[in-house]
Amino acid sequence: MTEQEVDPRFPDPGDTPVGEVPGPDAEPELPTRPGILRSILRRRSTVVAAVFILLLIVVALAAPLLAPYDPTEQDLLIRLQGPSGAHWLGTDDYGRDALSRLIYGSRVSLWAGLQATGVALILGLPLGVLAGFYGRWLNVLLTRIMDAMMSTPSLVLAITIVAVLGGGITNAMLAIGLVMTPRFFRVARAGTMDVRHETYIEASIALGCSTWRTAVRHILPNVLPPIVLVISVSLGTAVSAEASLSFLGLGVVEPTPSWGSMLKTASSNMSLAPYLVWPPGIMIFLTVLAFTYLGDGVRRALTRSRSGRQD
Amino acid sequence: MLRYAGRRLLAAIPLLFVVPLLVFILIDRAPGDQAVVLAGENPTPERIASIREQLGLDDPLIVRYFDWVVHAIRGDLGTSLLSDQRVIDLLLRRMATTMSLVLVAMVMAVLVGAVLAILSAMRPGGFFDRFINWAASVAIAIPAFWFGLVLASLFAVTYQIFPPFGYQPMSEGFGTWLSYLVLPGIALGLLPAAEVALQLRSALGQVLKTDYVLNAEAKGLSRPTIVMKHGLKNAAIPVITVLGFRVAEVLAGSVTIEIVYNMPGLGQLAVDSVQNRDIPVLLGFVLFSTIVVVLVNLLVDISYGYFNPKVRS
Amino acid sequence: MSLLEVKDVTKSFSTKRDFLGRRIGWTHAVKGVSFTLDAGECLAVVGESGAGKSTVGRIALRLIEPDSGSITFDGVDVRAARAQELRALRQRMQMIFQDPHSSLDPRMTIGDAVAEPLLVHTDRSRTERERQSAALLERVGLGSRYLGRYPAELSGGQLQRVAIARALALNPAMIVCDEPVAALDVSVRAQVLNLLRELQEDLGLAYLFVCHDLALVEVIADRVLVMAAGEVVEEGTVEQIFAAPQQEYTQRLLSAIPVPLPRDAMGNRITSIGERA
Amino acid sequence: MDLAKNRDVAASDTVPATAKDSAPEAVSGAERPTPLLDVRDVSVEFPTAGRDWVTSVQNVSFQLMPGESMALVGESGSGKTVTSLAVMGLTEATGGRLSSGSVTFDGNELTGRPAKEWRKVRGPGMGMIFQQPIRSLNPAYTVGDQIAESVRKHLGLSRRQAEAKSVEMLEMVQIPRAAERAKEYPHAFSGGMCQRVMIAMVMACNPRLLIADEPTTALDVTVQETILDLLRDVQQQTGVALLFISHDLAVVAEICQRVAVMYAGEVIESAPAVDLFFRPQHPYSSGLLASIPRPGLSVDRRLRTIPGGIPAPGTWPAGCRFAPRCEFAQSGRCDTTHPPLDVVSTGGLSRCLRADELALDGVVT
Repeated sequence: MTEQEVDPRFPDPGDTPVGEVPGPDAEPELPTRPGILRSILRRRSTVVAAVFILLLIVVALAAPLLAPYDPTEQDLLIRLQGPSGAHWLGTDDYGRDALSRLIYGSRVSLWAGLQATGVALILGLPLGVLAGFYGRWLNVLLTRIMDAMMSTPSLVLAITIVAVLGGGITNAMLAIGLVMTPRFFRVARAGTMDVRHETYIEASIALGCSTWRTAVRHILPNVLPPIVLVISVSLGTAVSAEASLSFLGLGVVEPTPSWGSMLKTASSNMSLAPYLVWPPGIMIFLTVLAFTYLGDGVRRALTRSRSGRQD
Repeated sequence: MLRYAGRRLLAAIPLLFVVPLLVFILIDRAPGDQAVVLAGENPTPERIASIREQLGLDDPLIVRYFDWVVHAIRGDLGTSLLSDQRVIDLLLRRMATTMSLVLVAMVMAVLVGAVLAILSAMRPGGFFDRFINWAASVAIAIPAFWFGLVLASLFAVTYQIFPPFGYQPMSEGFGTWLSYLVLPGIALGLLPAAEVALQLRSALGQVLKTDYVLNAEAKGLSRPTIVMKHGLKNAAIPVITVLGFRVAEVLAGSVTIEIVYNMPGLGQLAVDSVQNRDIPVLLGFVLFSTIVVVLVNLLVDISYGYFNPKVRS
Repeated sequence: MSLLEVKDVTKSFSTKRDFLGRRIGWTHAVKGVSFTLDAGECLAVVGESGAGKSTVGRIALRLIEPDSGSITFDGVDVRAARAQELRALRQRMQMIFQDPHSSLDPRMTIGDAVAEPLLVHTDRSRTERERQSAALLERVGLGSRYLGRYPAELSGGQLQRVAIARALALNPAMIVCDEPVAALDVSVRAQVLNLLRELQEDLGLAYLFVCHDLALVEVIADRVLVMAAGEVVEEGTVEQIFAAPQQEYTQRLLSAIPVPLPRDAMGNRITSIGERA
Repeated sequence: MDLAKNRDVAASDTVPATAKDSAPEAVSGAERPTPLLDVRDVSVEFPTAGRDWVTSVQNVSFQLMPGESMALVGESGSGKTVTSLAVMGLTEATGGRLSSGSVTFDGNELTGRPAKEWRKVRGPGMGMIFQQPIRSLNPAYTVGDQIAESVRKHLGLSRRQAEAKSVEMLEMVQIPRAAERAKEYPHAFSGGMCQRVMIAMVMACNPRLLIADEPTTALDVTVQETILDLLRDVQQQTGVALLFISHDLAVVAEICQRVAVMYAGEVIESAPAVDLFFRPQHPYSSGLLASIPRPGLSVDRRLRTIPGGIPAPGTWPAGCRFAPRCEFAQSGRCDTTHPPLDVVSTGGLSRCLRADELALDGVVT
């Protein structure tokens, strides 16, 4: 107590802080900081999305155990047969089992998403924080470069790279990752610049924190929630992009199954086997959607629990 | 204002040179002898030599690049390795198809997206607002080319409302032209439309919380006036920025849509050129894409001047 | 010798950039400002917005790099100090900011925030740091039960006390106070001002007190530096400035302070209740 | 009309304060002019992070006569701004809801009326200026446009007439080169100039009530002085009534005849300015007066303080809301009984149980 005159008639002035009348919510205990996981699991849409992604990963890993047929095994006697008890999703123009190809296709999609997003994250996040924190000419230079990269049609770049380096999914995904880098850069830079002007960053410099500590301890936690969202959206974009490339015949090499190449088959047999169009498309759609919802849920949870606010 | 536009144009021009340069570097770094790779299976030595000569593969990278630039500025983009036609002719012949498709898709995206966002913002948190928010975030997850396939199979194959495939130029009549573009346009425009709706709604949400909107309320202006006059002009800025970047993606998306609908556009040309390693055509396509992107971004920059008076001064 | 000696510092900023991002159109924020601050003394820097007073406070700590001029703190040339030396210097010169809600990291507990200077500058153990931050919080009139709280749970006045506790952690010789009470409510403002005053007397602190409100200055400052448009207009002791301001600008600032005396129908001030009849 | 309740609201300066509580019936409806603004028992709630609503203004009543100037004074969280927005019918627009009470303007009760009718009153009936003048102007339109917009809508002027009117209004608020400046955008104006533009914009529709929410708080002292002078001039020229919202009693003294002090969502004292400044009837008012720093008057260079802090909405104490901070509070009385806003010996209104027992310090002269 410094200058407060405590009226002895009042009960419990003992620890009454100067500057605040204790309200009903001013309990002396530490506020229970909701665990990140608990916080994430509070939203039903997030849980559903997470379960879907988990299942998808399990399916991808256990594809050989789950698939009823060899996805590349041709049987021209049963070409383009509709769904049946033996082939739940029917067969394609080489008589291959669509369900098995769908199951194996999840491997390509997830791996492609991971590669492209990984590249974009590893390049974009640090560069973004650097540009936002350091500012000046570095910021101008990096921003210019990233804007130019962002103006490059991603598929055009991927196509070019495939043209030059040959087919196969890895090169194409590196290209997609490169094109997605500016997204991470921009969000990281904007987040950094937002807090860069907050007084508490200046305060941390004023009390002698090293640049490294300021960046990692005070800036990065503020940049992460939006980055999580960008990661999830980018995973979706990459899955879509892989499908587009394989659809054009520029992605996976036949006969490797991928959702995109399955759609290619479907498109050339549209009048004979319209049922082939649905499963791969729906899988791409659900995967992209699940990534988005999961990312949004995690971002919300991070924003909530880290700031110590109840909301 | 003009000076401002000129400055922006000046700043954008380097992109036109840098992107092709990147392609040149990529080609240079590619494994194997380009000429052998490009000549395809069982090449004759003459064919290899002629490709080598045509691409100038014996010259150093920088010489080849400058050679290409000098020719490109004169409008000469070389000849296709596949068909021996001039690349510029190939591009020009197919440009109208692609541009029509992109135009229809973008116009639809902006109109539909903006209308939905404005209607949502009239009653924040209302049923329509929440529904549009949900629908748009779901729509974003739909892959465009698959959506195109589904639309084609439903409305062109099963119920033959629209012509299934191909393209007719505007000289065949506006209705005909449009009828070929409706389905691919919707397929290509769905994603940007959803994005415009979400972005503009969120930007409007921010703007409608500002003091000057409260002031507009205090002046007794009507809700539509507030949203349309005081909200829209300020909310448009972030949306237009995104739209500028989005054009590049729509252009890229047009490649798959053209394949789905079998439209004789640049996308098909590009895919053919890749499958046949027709480098001059590919370079032409890349240059064309870049020019479009640069022009669109220039438009975006100029429009800032209209929406944000601070930029002008 | 003075604790802090600022000599002829100048700093210009630019607001415009050309299309390559180069800065154009320079404006002077601070022009040829000199002053000294003795140990245990409070020097108020007053002026209106745009006077450059906040810039002066930050230049003193080299949070802003001046274009020219010299800064000496306790005999050490601050401008010549390298990053490592500067961090060491900053143990002895601290800062309190205007907006208490944004001067603390929202993701850090109050305890961690107060202990951060100890963590950065000393090798004390975790328990030792915790004990010390609890003591510091007590010192500024907050209980140790606030240790685990987050800034969002505290009021502006409480947060400003936390900021003061953090500034005190390393026993500084000088604290730059940048409008420390401007964002606080009237009834809380006086508490914080009195706390600052009391700490100064007990700990022999020197304050560089940046403030737009001349009325407050009389309560806290020993000397006053009046600034306008980046330059020092007048300097003097509190008594001189308030009793006999020399410059017209200072006089205007003083006369613009609203007086809490109501006016009658003619617009004349009423000075006692009797006058009303 | 319940005249006993009517007393709640200290009458304007013209009515001798002492005459009121003796015989309220003597002031008959015919002699007494209808108030321009009659705010009765207004309570406003805002949603919290959960689904609950928390009350931030409770049972606030006051009246304003035509041409009168009155201040609502309070610190953050006192509910003064929320009250002023409720008067403007902007509670919903700011996310809250009116949970009780009524607002009657010029004899017409507006509470519960459709938004359309409110919009007809806002502008020609009452206008408002805000704390952040720069942020209150739309950056995308010229200031002339923004003034013209109001008059075209409410006065039905043509585009050309509206333009002329906006220049005329800018001249009235003493902006030099008004015709040129009307064509400029808000970013070219300083804070003080923006506030002048705001005043011009509001006065362009000839409102009968001007609500000024902390109009000078964001401005420098020297600019504050000029804006206060301008407001006084405008009031003299047009006879507009002024509801002045402020945290600063010193500023209020410059411009208001009557003062209502708010604390924790309610009016705790209401009196003519002279009474409030020289013989406050609530310990909080007295404490606020004492914490105003004044050159040459601070004793031993210490400011008097009010201990403790302002309770946030939702955490208001049960008895007198000021009791935990009050040096005169009596336990068993002040902390259990929520005091009503009652007439006290000076004729003003106070929400202190001990008002008539205490001799509180007024402003030091």
